[in-house]
Amino acid sequence: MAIKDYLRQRFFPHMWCPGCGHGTVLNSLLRAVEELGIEKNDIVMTSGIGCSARISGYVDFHSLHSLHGRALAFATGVKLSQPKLKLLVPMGDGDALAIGGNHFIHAARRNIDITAIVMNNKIYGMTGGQYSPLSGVGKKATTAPYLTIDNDFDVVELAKAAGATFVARTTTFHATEATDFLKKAIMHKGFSVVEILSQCPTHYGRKNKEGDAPQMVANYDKITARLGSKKLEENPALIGRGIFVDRQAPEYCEEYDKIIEYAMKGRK
Amino acid sequence: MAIKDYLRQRFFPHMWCPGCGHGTVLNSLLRAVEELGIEKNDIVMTSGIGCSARISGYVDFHSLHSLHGRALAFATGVKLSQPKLKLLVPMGDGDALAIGGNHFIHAARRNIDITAIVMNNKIYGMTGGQYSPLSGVGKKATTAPYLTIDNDFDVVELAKAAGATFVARTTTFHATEATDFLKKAIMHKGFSVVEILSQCPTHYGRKNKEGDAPQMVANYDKITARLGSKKLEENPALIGRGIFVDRQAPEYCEEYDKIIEYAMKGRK
Amino acid sequence: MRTRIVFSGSGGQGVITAAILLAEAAVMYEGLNATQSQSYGAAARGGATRSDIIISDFEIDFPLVSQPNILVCLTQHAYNTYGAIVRPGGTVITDTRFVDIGKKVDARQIELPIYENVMEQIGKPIVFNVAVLGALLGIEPVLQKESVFKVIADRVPEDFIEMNQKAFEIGYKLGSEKMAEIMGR
Amino acid sequence: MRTRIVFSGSGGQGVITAAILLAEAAVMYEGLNATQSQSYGAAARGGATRSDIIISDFEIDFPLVSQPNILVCLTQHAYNTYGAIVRPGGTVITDTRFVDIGKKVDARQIELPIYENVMEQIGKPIVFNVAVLGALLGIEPVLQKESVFKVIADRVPEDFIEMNQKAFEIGYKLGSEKMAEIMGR
Amino acid sequence: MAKKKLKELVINRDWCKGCGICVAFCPKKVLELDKEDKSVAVRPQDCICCKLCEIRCPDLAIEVVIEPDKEK
Amino acid sequence: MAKKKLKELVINRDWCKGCGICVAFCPKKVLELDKEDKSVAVRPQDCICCKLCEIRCPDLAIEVVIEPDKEK
Amino acid sequence: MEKSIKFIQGNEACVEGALYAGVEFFAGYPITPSTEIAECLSQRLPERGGKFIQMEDEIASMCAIIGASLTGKKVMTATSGPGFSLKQEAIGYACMAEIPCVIANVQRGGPSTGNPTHVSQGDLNQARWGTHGDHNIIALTASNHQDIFSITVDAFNLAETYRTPVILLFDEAIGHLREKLVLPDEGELPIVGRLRTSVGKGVDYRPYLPREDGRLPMSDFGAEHRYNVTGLFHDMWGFPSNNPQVVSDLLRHLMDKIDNNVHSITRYKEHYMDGAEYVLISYGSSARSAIHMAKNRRMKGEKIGVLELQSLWPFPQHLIREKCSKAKAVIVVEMNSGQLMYHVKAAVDDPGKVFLSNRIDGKLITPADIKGLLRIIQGRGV
Amino acid sequence: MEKSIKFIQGNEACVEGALYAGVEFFAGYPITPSTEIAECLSQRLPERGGKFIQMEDEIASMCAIIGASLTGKKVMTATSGPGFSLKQEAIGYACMAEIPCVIANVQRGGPSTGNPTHVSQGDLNQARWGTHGDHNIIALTASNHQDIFSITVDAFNLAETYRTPVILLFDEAIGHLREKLVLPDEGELPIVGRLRTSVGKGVDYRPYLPREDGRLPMSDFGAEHRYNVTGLFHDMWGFPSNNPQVVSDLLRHLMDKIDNNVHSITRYKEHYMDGAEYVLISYGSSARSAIHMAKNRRMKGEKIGVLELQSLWPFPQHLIREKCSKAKAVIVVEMNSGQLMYHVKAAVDDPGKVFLSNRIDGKLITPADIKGLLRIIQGRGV
Ligand SMILES: Cc1ncc(C[n+]2csc(CCOP(=O)(O)OP(=O)(O)O)c2C)c(N)n1
Ligand SMILES: Cc1ncc(C[n+]2csc(CCOP(=O)(O)OP(=O)(O)O)c2C)c(N)n1
Ligand code: SF4
Ligand code: SF4
Ligand code: SF4
Ligand code: SF4
Ligand code: SF4
Ligand code: SF4
Ligand SMILES: [Mg+2]
Ligand SMILES: [Mg+2]
Repeated sequence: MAIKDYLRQRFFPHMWCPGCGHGTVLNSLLRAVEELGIEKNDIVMTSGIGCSARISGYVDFHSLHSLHGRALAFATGVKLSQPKLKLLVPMGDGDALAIGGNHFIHAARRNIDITAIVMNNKIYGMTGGQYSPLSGVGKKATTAPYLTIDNDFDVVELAKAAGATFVARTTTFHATEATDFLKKAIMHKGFSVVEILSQCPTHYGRKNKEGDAPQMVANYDKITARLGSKKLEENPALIGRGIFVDRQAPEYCEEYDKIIEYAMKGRK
Repeated sequence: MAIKDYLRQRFFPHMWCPGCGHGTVLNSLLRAVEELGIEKNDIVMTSGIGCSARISGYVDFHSLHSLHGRALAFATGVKLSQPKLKLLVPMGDGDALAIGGNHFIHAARRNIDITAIVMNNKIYGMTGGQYSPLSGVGKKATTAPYLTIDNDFDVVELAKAAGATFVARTTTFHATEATDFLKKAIMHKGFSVVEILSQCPTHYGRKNKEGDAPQMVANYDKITARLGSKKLEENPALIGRGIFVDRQAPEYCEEYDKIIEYAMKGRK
Repeated sequence: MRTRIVFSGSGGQGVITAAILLAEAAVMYEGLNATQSQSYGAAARGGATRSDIIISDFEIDFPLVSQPNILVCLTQHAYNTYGAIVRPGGTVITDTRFVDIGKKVDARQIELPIYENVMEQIGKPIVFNVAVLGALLGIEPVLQKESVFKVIADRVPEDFIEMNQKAFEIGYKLGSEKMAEIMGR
Repeated sequence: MRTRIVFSGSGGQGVITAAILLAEAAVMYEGLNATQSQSYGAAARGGATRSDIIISDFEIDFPLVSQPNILVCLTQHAYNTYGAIVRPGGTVITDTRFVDIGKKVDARQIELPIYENVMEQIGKPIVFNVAVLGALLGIEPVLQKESVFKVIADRVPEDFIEMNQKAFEIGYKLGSEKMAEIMGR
Repeated sequence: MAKKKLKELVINRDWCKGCGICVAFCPKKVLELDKEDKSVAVRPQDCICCKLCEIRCPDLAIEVVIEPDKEK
Repeated sequence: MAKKKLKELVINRDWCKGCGICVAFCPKKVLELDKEDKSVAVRPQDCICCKLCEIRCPDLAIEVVIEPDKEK
Repeated sequence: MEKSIKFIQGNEACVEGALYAGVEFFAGYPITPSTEIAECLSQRLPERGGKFIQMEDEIASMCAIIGASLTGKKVMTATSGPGFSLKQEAIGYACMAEIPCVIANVQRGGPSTGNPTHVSQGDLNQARWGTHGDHNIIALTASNHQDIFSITVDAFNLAETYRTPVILLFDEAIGHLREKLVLPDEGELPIVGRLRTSVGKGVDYRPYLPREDGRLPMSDFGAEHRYNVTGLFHDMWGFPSNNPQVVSDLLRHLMDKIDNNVHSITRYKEHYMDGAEYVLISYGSSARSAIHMAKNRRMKGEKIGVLELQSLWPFPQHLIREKCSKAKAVIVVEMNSGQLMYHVKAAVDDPGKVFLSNRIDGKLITPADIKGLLRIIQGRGV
Repeated sequence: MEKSIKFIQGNEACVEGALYAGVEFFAGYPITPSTEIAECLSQRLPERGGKFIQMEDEIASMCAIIGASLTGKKVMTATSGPGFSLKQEAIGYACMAEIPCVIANVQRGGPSTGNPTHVSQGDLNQARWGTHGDHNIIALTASNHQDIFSITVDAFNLAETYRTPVILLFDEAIGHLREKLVLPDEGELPIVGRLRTSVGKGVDYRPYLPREDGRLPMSDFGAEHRYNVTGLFHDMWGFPSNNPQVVSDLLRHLMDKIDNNVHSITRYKEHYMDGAEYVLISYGSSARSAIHMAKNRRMKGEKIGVLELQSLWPFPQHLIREKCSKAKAVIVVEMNSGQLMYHVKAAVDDPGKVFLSNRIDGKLITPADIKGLLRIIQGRGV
């Protein structure tokens, strides 16, 4: 199937700004789904609220555009009640880790078979450029006229500590890599997290003088390095890209099925 | 000052069950405050809701018995608006890490100068023995008649990943150690976390056949080992006790003061 | 027929379980209506416990008991708090180990050494509450004792049924003998 | 006096800023009342933008404009959408680069090559909106141009003031010349 | 692996928003923005069919169509 | 360090809930629960003033009072 | 054969009703005095292949049941005041996206943490207005276990019928009371199942286009039809729109589908209402005291009746107006500061004849409390 | 000297009012259409030594301002529908613990995510009943920037006077509208400061024992008096109690401190009300349309006036009854399904004369909309 067949083409051109990285994430994700050859009817995409969250309206899957920060909680309900479905949950950085931080760590803890995609533009895009828990120190934002003093989360570390069994990071520059990681994440049994650095030229870029979209994308190549690469070894201050965690552990829905099996036996 | 002088004695005997570890945490904490010689008026204790949370009613500090899970959010308001105060925030495991998980990681991320104490009895005591995100797999609880399948958080790992700059763990068996860690945590500039394993004989103990309070307390000695000890080296499955993180990093209120300084200069 | 009973004591004594057993027996094995409710203190733990039971042939609307026909007090605190609410002419049952009857109330006051007997003959305080239930039925035959036995069989793990029955009988004996004594006079 | 103006165009054109500058100048430097409001699309980005301005000696209650005296359209989409709402006898201002005037409306339709001139003489599209403002005042002198200059001075970073003033003058010249032309006839 | 041959660079002008990402990262400088700020293939003959433009386009506006013969 | 000498083991019977923690962990078996389930010092002479009972008591019901002379 | 009589708590009667109605999924977070509902379902659901999950908080619980409902399951959650407040945002989502689900709120004393182990009926208005924005809701209650059972079944039925969240507004006194429940046989009470679309594969399914009869057939996530669900105003396919017509049509639909059916949704019972001169209006556990008192007074020859409401929202304005039209006085009996009373006053012909017999101290209102007020109304002093 | 005239958005006028009133602490989470309040304060507060913090969500924001208020600071937060729903639990806490604080809700279309960039007045009842349990609240609004400024000052004053959360219920249209604000000079508007206890060191301070005048002096965290703050029912020292007398006394106090002062709290404006036969009741941005239309009709000789409410809660029942007593018809003009209208109907002598002129499609109601309804009422057709 062509990648366009996974789109709800009637809503194109989409609402994202010119050069918004979220479109590239959509692009990479659809390639992953296409290459895996998953049936559209087997996928539920759940999103929250934000520019990023609008992604669920553009894909021809079952789509649940939910509440800001709560996508993983909705997804947990969908998945547990119908484990045969594949759950894709793209989220903005604010969505996933500001208001949604608790659902993020709890979904990870349970190791429920959901793929969380953090579309990290380090800013609240939808509401016009306020700082997020991933902005980091010293950034300009509409609510940080004097520059931010808030430390940022390391999404990878947090996901790992919370119990995620697959954790990867890449960027919109590394679109092929993104597709690759997304494929692995989707096929992984358990809670998987893929963080994708995704430029917001309109707010983050403009305010922080990071140039236009192509410049921001190019920058992702400069500031990151593949895990295990010489580049990273030589400059550990760079942001690591790659698969940080990939381990097998009991998956929540499967464990629950065992409870049912036991309880139903108890009954008869 | 005698340790009793830090108590609101008129509410004693307290409401905790016979042998409840939360009383020992109170005991250790008051010793820490007493040994540090902090003025009662300089301390604000903020707690949420739970058996653990009742601790704030028993201490003769400024006390804010707030909402389930929200103690750190209230504390953040108190601290930021009046940084000279010492903020002690004891929380139950559910309080801190179920409903309160997001405030926990965000307070850690900001590195705001608050001392969080997780009174971890691995159960929701107040509501009668439901499992918590710290119960771990294979435990009995009123909402887990077929035993739990939920993985537990590692509080230390989570606090570390989220950005806490002081993280320690001990138990009610190790009361002197607890006092020691609490002293260090309170004196630490930045967000500090002390997890104290604290027995709930009434619910957790009874349901999981862990015996009476003395047995549960004795068990803490068996299942834990000091970081760096031979015991832990020989048996890494034991739960580590000790100070896991102790580092200096910019503290939130101090950083904010710099913003004010800058902004007020800008004004004049 | 409408019997209003209040059980009172402290958290660990199984007061509420006893109340439930009694009311459940009435409903499940005697075709009666019954309600059981309890009050909780601020402290969920250790505080005073009270359970109200109404047993009736008819529908029970308001389920609380203001003046019980039968009042059971298993701690001094419970006796002091609730002693006065018993209906004139009603019955107050106390255990000699836990309650000193101070000021008398206008009711039949029956003190029994239930706890002592349970500890002597069984040695497990856990069945004290069932013995109290036995005593109550020994004194006031509000239900058939078989009904209670059936409920015990429904609710109690197999291994413990016998012990509970025995406890019940201990109380029942104490109660009925005391009644015989009182009636005899 | 009550002037009702609608600015319309697309997100990046600075339509709203131009509207604010105008209304602010009226309030801050001419002692008039003014309101400025804007509508947002579903998509915060790139969509059609519209801003309504009312300038008046009196209090302004209802702040939206249903039939503007002056309508500025900076995209074809805006023209197609809003062209028809202009008051009969009002003025429609469009930029030749962006708008092809199709069906005529019952109003003075003024097409000006503002964008072209700005790009030629300054080369920065960012000041296009201010040039449009200049054109508007060149056509309809709803305010003194000094008032707008003052607001620009208040709002724009020092280094850019001159460029903005220049852009304004470009527009103003186009506008007033066109008016002279029209009036001359 | 046989070298791929371009059949067509399909650019959806309705979807393209002219962000310039494809232009900036095309290794062969095949693409440019026209004056309406839409991407166009100005040097299609240089295209090596790497698809970097296609996979990075945030608007899913480019498709690199490869000669079918060569693909088999 | 001079050995500490016990002056008094103050047990607040109103606060003690008879959990038995002090009893279980006293290294010298100084304490026992009486029949009202309150902790009592049955062998005060054996007390080594380690205060383990005091610091672990969940009810803050024990105070180990040490002879002041010895402390100085 | 299972015994058909049970002696259980009100919360357990609710569970029995939910199971009878076919609940398949529960997500919750413990809170007094509702916890027994969760506890009991954690045991009972897996026995029949259903799922129970304890979420990290009440917000997540509410979201999870919405997600589960979209896969075609009958779902519920249970909570009390503080948790009910937290669920409000997602309850509004369920209203907007028209997701069938049942939310039990076993009320305790509020505001805030309040009086957790004591009875209150203080969330009445919150059940209606707790979430932001215009919307509509169904809220039901009951005063005894038999009715708790059947009203719970009703709640699931109405949720499916109207594609809407339904609130079960119980209270601590009834939730914790133990009394008899006679389990109806299978088939004895009607059960409304999920109405699934009959639209076939490849045919345009419009999840938000009401049928002739007003109902909106659903399609399970995972089934043939892929559509969009959103909390934004949306068109008939579920896609966001802020077109004014679409917005007002949808909002009006959300209001009307419930208001226009107030008659079919209204549930109530009459006790001794024949020629009643004094009408007591009550609901939940306070209705028991009202009935008790009316029964007593009737035996003494006084014409007192009780109108017991089992549906609180949509508010049965016409019913109340009609039933009170001949009353000398109307006494609203409730355990709050007069929340229902306000609406009763607005419904009757003469608000001056409406009185409030209430209790706000955490104690169950007693027949004596009501009798005291009645004496005053009758001019007989205290 | 700073210029005393500004041309700004309504949200910024609110910020100016808050600064004038002495706000020292803001915690919030961005949400359209309230975000400018946060953005503006993030700039302005540090300039005067105040603090701004962007929290992880709205719940945390509400909790943080309560914490800050306890240190003696004047505090506020700002949000819109979804965030307002999330704040409800903590708003109830502030009611119960009697914490002065100001919550601005700049309303957008609901329910749920609704219509984020469009106007609505749908949170009116939620402002009153959004949190669980009986409680009371003050909610204010305004229709132009000068009034937004002064009502915001009022909000802080009332919060301090009554030790209560005060809701500012603005709407998108007024929040985003730009118009003139003339900044009052210092001292021009009265400012109510934090009332601190005069009780000295060592003397028993009872934070929850009202003074003769009904006010409850506070003591800052960090100052001499250590007391307890809780969301449980509590005694006069702030310690938990479920004693029935304590419970009912406290609840009654919470209700009465506001209801008994409805007269002092009520804020309204009359426009062309002299002998008005048709009374338009409105508030917020819809009042502008009502005024516009009344002005026009008056010029044409029709007797139409506008009663503009600036305080919505406590509901000014008597005011409305009085102002409408002589009206032929009363038209409530609002942008929701008739939330205020319901209360107006309950307040007037004849509910039959109350009509609703509303709009629920996200568009600002227009004078023409109201005129249309008026024609119908007057029997003049459409
Ligand atoms: C409960 C709630 N709070 C706040 C908002 C407003 N809001 C919408 S999106 C958003 C943040 C968007 O940032 P992010 O999640 O990083 O996504 P992005 O737009 O950057 O892709 C916020 C604060 C909301 N819709 N709901
Ligand atoms: C919003 C909200 N949800 C739920 C509750 C009910 N509740 C009170 S305490 C508690 C959990 C207690 O467990 P924990 O935090 O571990 O403390 P513990 O009692 O074990 O010390 C719960 C669920 C509540 N009070 N508020
Ligand atoms: S605002 Fe930023 S995140 Fe949102 S669509 Fe535009 S570029 Fe993307
Ligand atoms: S229930 Fe458990 S946690 Fe609560 S007081 Fe009792 S022992 Fe402690
Ligand atoms: S990357 Fe896509 S949207 Fe951007 S210029 Fe190229 S074709 Fe157009
Ligand atoms: S396929 Fe490669 S070479 Fe060809 S146009 Fe695209 S980026 Fe350039
Ligand atoms: S530890 Fe404390 S409470 Fe427990 S028995 Fe000893 S003295 Fe009593
Ligand atoms: S001080 Fe040490 S030795 Fe003495 S009683 Fe206490 S635990 Fe035993
Ligand atoms: Mg973002
Ligand atoms: Mg716990």
